[in-house]
Amino acid sequence: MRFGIAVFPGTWSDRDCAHAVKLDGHEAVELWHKDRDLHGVDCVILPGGFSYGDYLRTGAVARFAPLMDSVQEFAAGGGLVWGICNGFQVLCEAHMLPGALVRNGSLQFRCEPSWLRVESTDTAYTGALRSGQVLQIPVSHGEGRFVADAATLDLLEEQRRVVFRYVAPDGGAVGEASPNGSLRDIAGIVSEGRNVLGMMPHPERACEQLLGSADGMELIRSVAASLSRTASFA
Amino acid sequence: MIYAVEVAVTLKPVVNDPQGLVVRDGLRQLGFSQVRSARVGKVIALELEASSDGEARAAVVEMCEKLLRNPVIEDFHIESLVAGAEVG
Amino acid sequence: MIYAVEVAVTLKPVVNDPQGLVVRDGLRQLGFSQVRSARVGKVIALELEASSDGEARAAVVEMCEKLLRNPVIEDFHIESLVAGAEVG
Amino acid sequence: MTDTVQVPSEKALQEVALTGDEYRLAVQILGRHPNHVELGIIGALWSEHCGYKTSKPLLKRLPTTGPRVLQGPGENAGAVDIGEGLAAVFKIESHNHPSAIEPYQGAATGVGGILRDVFTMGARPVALLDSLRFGPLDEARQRYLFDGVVAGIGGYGNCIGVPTVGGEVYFDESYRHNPLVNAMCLGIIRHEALTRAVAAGPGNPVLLVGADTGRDGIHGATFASVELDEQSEERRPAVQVGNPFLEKCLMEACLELAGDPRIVAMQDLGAAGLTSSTAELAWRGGCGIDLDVSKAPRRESGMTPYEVMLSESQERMLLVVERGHEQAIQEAFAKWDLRSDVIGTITDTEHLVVRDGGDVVCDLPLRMVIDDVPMRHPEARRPAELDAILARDPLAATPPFDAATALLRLLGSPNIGSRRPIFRRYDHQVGDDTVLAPGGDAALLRIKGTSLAVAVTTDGNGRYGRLDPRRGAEIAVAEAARNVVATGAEPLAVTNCLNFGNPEKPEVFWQLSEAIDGIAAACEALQTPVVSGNVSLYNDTTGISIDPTPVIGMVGRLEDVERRVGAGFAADGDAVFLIGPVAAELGGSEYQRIAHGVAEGPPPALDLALERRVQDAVREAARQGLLRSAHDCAEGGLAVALAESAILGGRGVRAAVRETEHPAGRPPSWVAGILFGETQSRFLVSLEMELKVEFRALLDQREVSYREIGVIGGDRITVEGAFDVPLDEASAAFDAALLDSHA
Ligand SMILES: Nc1ncnc2c1ncn2[C@@H]1O[C@H](COP(=O)(O)OP(=O)(O)O)[C@@H](O)[C@H]1O
Ligand SMILES: [Mg+2]
Repeated sequence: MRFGIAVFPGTWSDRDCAHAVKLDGHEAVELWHKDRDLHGVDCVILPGGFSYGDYLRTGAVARFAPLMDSVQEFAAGGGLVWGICNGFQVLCEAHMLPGALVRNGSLQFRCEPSWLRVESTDTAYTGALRSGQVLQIPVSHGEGRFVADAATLDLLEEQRRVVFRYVAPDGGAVGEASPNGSLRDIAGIVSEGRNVLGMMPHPERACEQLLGSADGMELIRSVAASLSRTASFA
Repeated sequence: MIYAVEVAVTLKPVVNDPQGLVVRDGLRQLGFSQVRSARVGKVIALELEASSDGEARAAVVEMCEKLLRNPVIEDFHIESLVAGAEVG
Repeated sequence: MIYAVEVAVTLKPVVNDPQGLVVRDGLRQLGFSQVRSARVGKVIALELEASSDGEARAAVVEMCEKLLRNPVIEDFHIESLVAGAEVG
Repeated sequence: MTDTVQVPSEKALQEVALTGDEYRLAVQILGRHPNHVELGIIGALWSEHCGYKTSKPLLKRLPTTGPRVLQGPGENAGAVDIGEGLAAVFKIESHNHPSAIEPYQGAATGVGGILRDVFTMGARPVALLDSLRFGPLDEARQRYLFDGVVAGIGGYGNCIGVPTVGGEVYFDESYRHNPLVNAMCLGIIRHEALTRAVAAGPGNPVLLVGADTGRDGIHGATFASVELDEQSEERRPAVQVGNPFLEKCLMEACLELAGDPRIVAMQDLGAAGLTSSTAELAWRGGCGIDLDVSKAPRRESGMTPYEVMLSESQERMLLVVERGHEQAIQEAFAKWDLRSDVIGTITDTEHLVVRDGGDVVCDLPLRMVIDDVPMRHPEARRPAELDAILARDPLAATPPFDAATALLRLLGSPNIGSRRPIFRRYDHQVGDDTVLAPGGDAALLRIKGTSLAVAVTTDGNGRYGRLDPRRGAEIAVAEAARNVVATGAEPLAVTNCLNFGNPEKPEVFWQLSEAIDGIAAACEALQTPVVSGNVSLYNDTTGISIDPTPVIGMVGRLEDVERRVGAGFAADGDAVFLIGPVAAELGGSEYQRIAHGVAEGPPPALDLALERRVQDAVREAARQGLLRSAHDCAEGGLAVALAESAILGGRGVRAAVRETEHPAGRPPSWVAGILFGETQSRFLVSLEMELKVEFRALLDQREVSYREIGVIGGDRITVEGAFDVPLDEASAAFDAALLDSHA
């Protein structure tokens, strides 16, 4: 599979994402923010970082990059667009996903393990996972508190578009231990078409036991599996 | 002309503002018990060229709609707009 | 009375403002070529009790001196001060 | 003749931190009076900060060579060979004075500065560490400084995407008016891509890249070379706001160019801005340089040549480029939306010539401003009161509380308790290499595509230094090495940051001299040469000096990352061994501070030969895969090391130490001394029962003393006859130590 990895000024998990997908035998293609060419990739990753320093608002400026026009088209055509951390923030700013990501409730940056319960396996990113499965994947952000109005939140729940929720290691409610105070403990959501995923935690940091967890690799495998399925139908 | 414009971008009342709470409590701890509430937003000071107040105002509103505020969580209002020196 | 006060806390003019640079360039990229400069500061909206404009103003100035602004790099000015409802 | 020279006013000289004699010397060398711009430049380059005029003679005593050293002191950072054609590039630097005035920006720009030192060498920064000192946290201002500094370090490091994997923090009265903020950066590079800051080729253009130049930190260099006083308030414009986003772009652009033959030299702009960067770059290559300040882009209008030359605006780099290729290089920077301007050319005149458009505003011989820095040789005097302090017997005091209480107090001490409230605010993982994260001993980073890993740590203990600066410095080196060895890695080399008071005081100069001798002795013994460092003097406020605080940053190499060892107990039923001596030494210990509020009596003894044997034995045991955990004994001694390994591993332990069992006839603090004394050259390790025989044989053969002291398991931390505390109670105390301190 070919994973396209966007690079905006200030992006920093591009190299980690490339490393992770290569570990699973895939190709990583850099997508420079000034280009519109997606080089025929199967899945676009908008990686973590501080695009444009996250000045003004996280993701606010990156959203206008020429590359994002192509990414929007790609998504409109059903292409897989995977926003991680800053990438999630960009997707919300671009209105490709609802809601917004604001300053952590603690007002502090948080880099620590987080535990995610898989809420929906009906996406290309979670197809190979069990619903209710708990993944250990680290967070690293200062502005990851997901907010949206009640109607939007209800709609997300109703359409089963909440893909990951922060939980305690045992799968119970996370409560005070939430890394950011997200409404309804939301850690990741998908678009209505279920092809655009935004998540704050960093799966690319959890692809090797050497680094403490390999749970993130399950997501990459899911994507690869679903892509080969669609390919075989095509 | 060069206009100096200040626009305030603030969190919508429904979005809770932990930073504001910290400021409020900090002030109360310092003895400012008269403080009822505090909310923290951004103020953006712009210098731009425009030929009239109306043109300057319209431009700034458009900037807010396009970039300066996120309509999902933020409101904005123009704090001040003053015409300065001719363009040199 | 309850006063609603908005105070802007901004970087001193001589201080480097990285955020402002990104905002300026971002606006220009969006076609707002008329933008000469942009600087980003904080605006703090306070609700406080006071019996007169003077008292409210004095209190807010003191709050700025004590907590709200960092005198090393920031200035402040009161954007607006309005008397609201009686204290209920 | 010279004494008849007309000297400018006190004030004029003070502004450039020169003495009347130094001014006369300048006139003598020049054969004329320097003009305003030249005087500013001389003042900056002859300052302690740039010219090391007090410390240079002492620094010559440090060992700086070794088989693995690729670059010793004198460049932007040091470099050592770590195998596979790779080099570790690293340096530590202080930002104490700026952080005292504006903690967030002071710390942030400190991180920005040390990062530039490393990527200027062409190396990709892979790790940051921060070594911090503050006054006691019960004072609101100290909490403000602590929180601001931690936020600033995270603010810069997190944004630029270099993990902050380690550091240290201590709180002591000595730093109440002079907090210390030292930042270390480690980079990795292929040997052949190492880039030097040595100008060459007269006629080659000089490029200034990055941020516009503003009136930032003018006289920052001289500012760092004088005591803080009330007037520091007026110097506040010296505070700068860093731009990690711009630096990220600058870093990526420079790394894309590293090793490019069209790049002759790279040099970052740090203290004294254009002045020191241009002068040092040219002089290292025996060249001259001719620049036109009117070509430097400005952030503010009306800046004078003086201001442009002395501005310390951040996020700027200087490059010397092969003539004819400047345009291609400028395009490489434009890709990252970075501005670059040709501001001058390399010459063969050995002069620093500065023009402002048409007119020459400065023409100084480089030898004068760099080699002819007037050295200061202050008098050194051992503090008179020291003998009395050292003569006191720490064991004579009657313990105010029992051992269990002491243990919990120590675990809850801000100087010992969990640093998680700090390092969870730092991205310590980005890069996907952090194998041993902060919270144990040294951090360990794997190197992708190899089996290698690098260990990195910082250490220093001002209280030992107060009692004995030489031994304090030796211990700092030894402990840093111990932290590296505890991961299984081999200590390779050292960077150091010398934080001291005003060297014009004989006692302070004595401390500095002693400490440097201590570092030299320990680095010799452990064969870890010093490859880079930084000196921060004048950490005095209204006459009070900080404790002598040499901070050692050490880098080690682990051949096989699979052989790494963690600090936490790994499995129930494993045997726990103490390796190294057992003694009752409480002088300068954290226990002494908590129990009696003093630091007196001799600091722990250190036998460097023994230290070496112990470290080699532990490393060999790790290499053979015998160890399941290893932790050095540091602050809080044996008992705290035991508790830390238990807490980190989430497992109880039951141990016995016979010296604690029959205290009859011993001095009152004997048991406390055995349990909490900070005796050096010790590790606490655990291993599978089946491996004990093999392990003992290894230690016997290496003539290292050891003893089996207990077994892992249960939910209590027990030393028979001394204390027996529930694991969760100990964890709670440990975790809470820094929690309610805002950080
Ligand atoms: N200021 C800090 N920033 C980041 N990590 C820190 C800091 N202070 C301590 N640490 C980490 O916490 C752990 C314990 O620190 P410390 O008690 O100084 O260890 P040691 O005594 O073994 O040197 C180490 O991993 C260290 O890197
Ligand atoms: Mg240690």
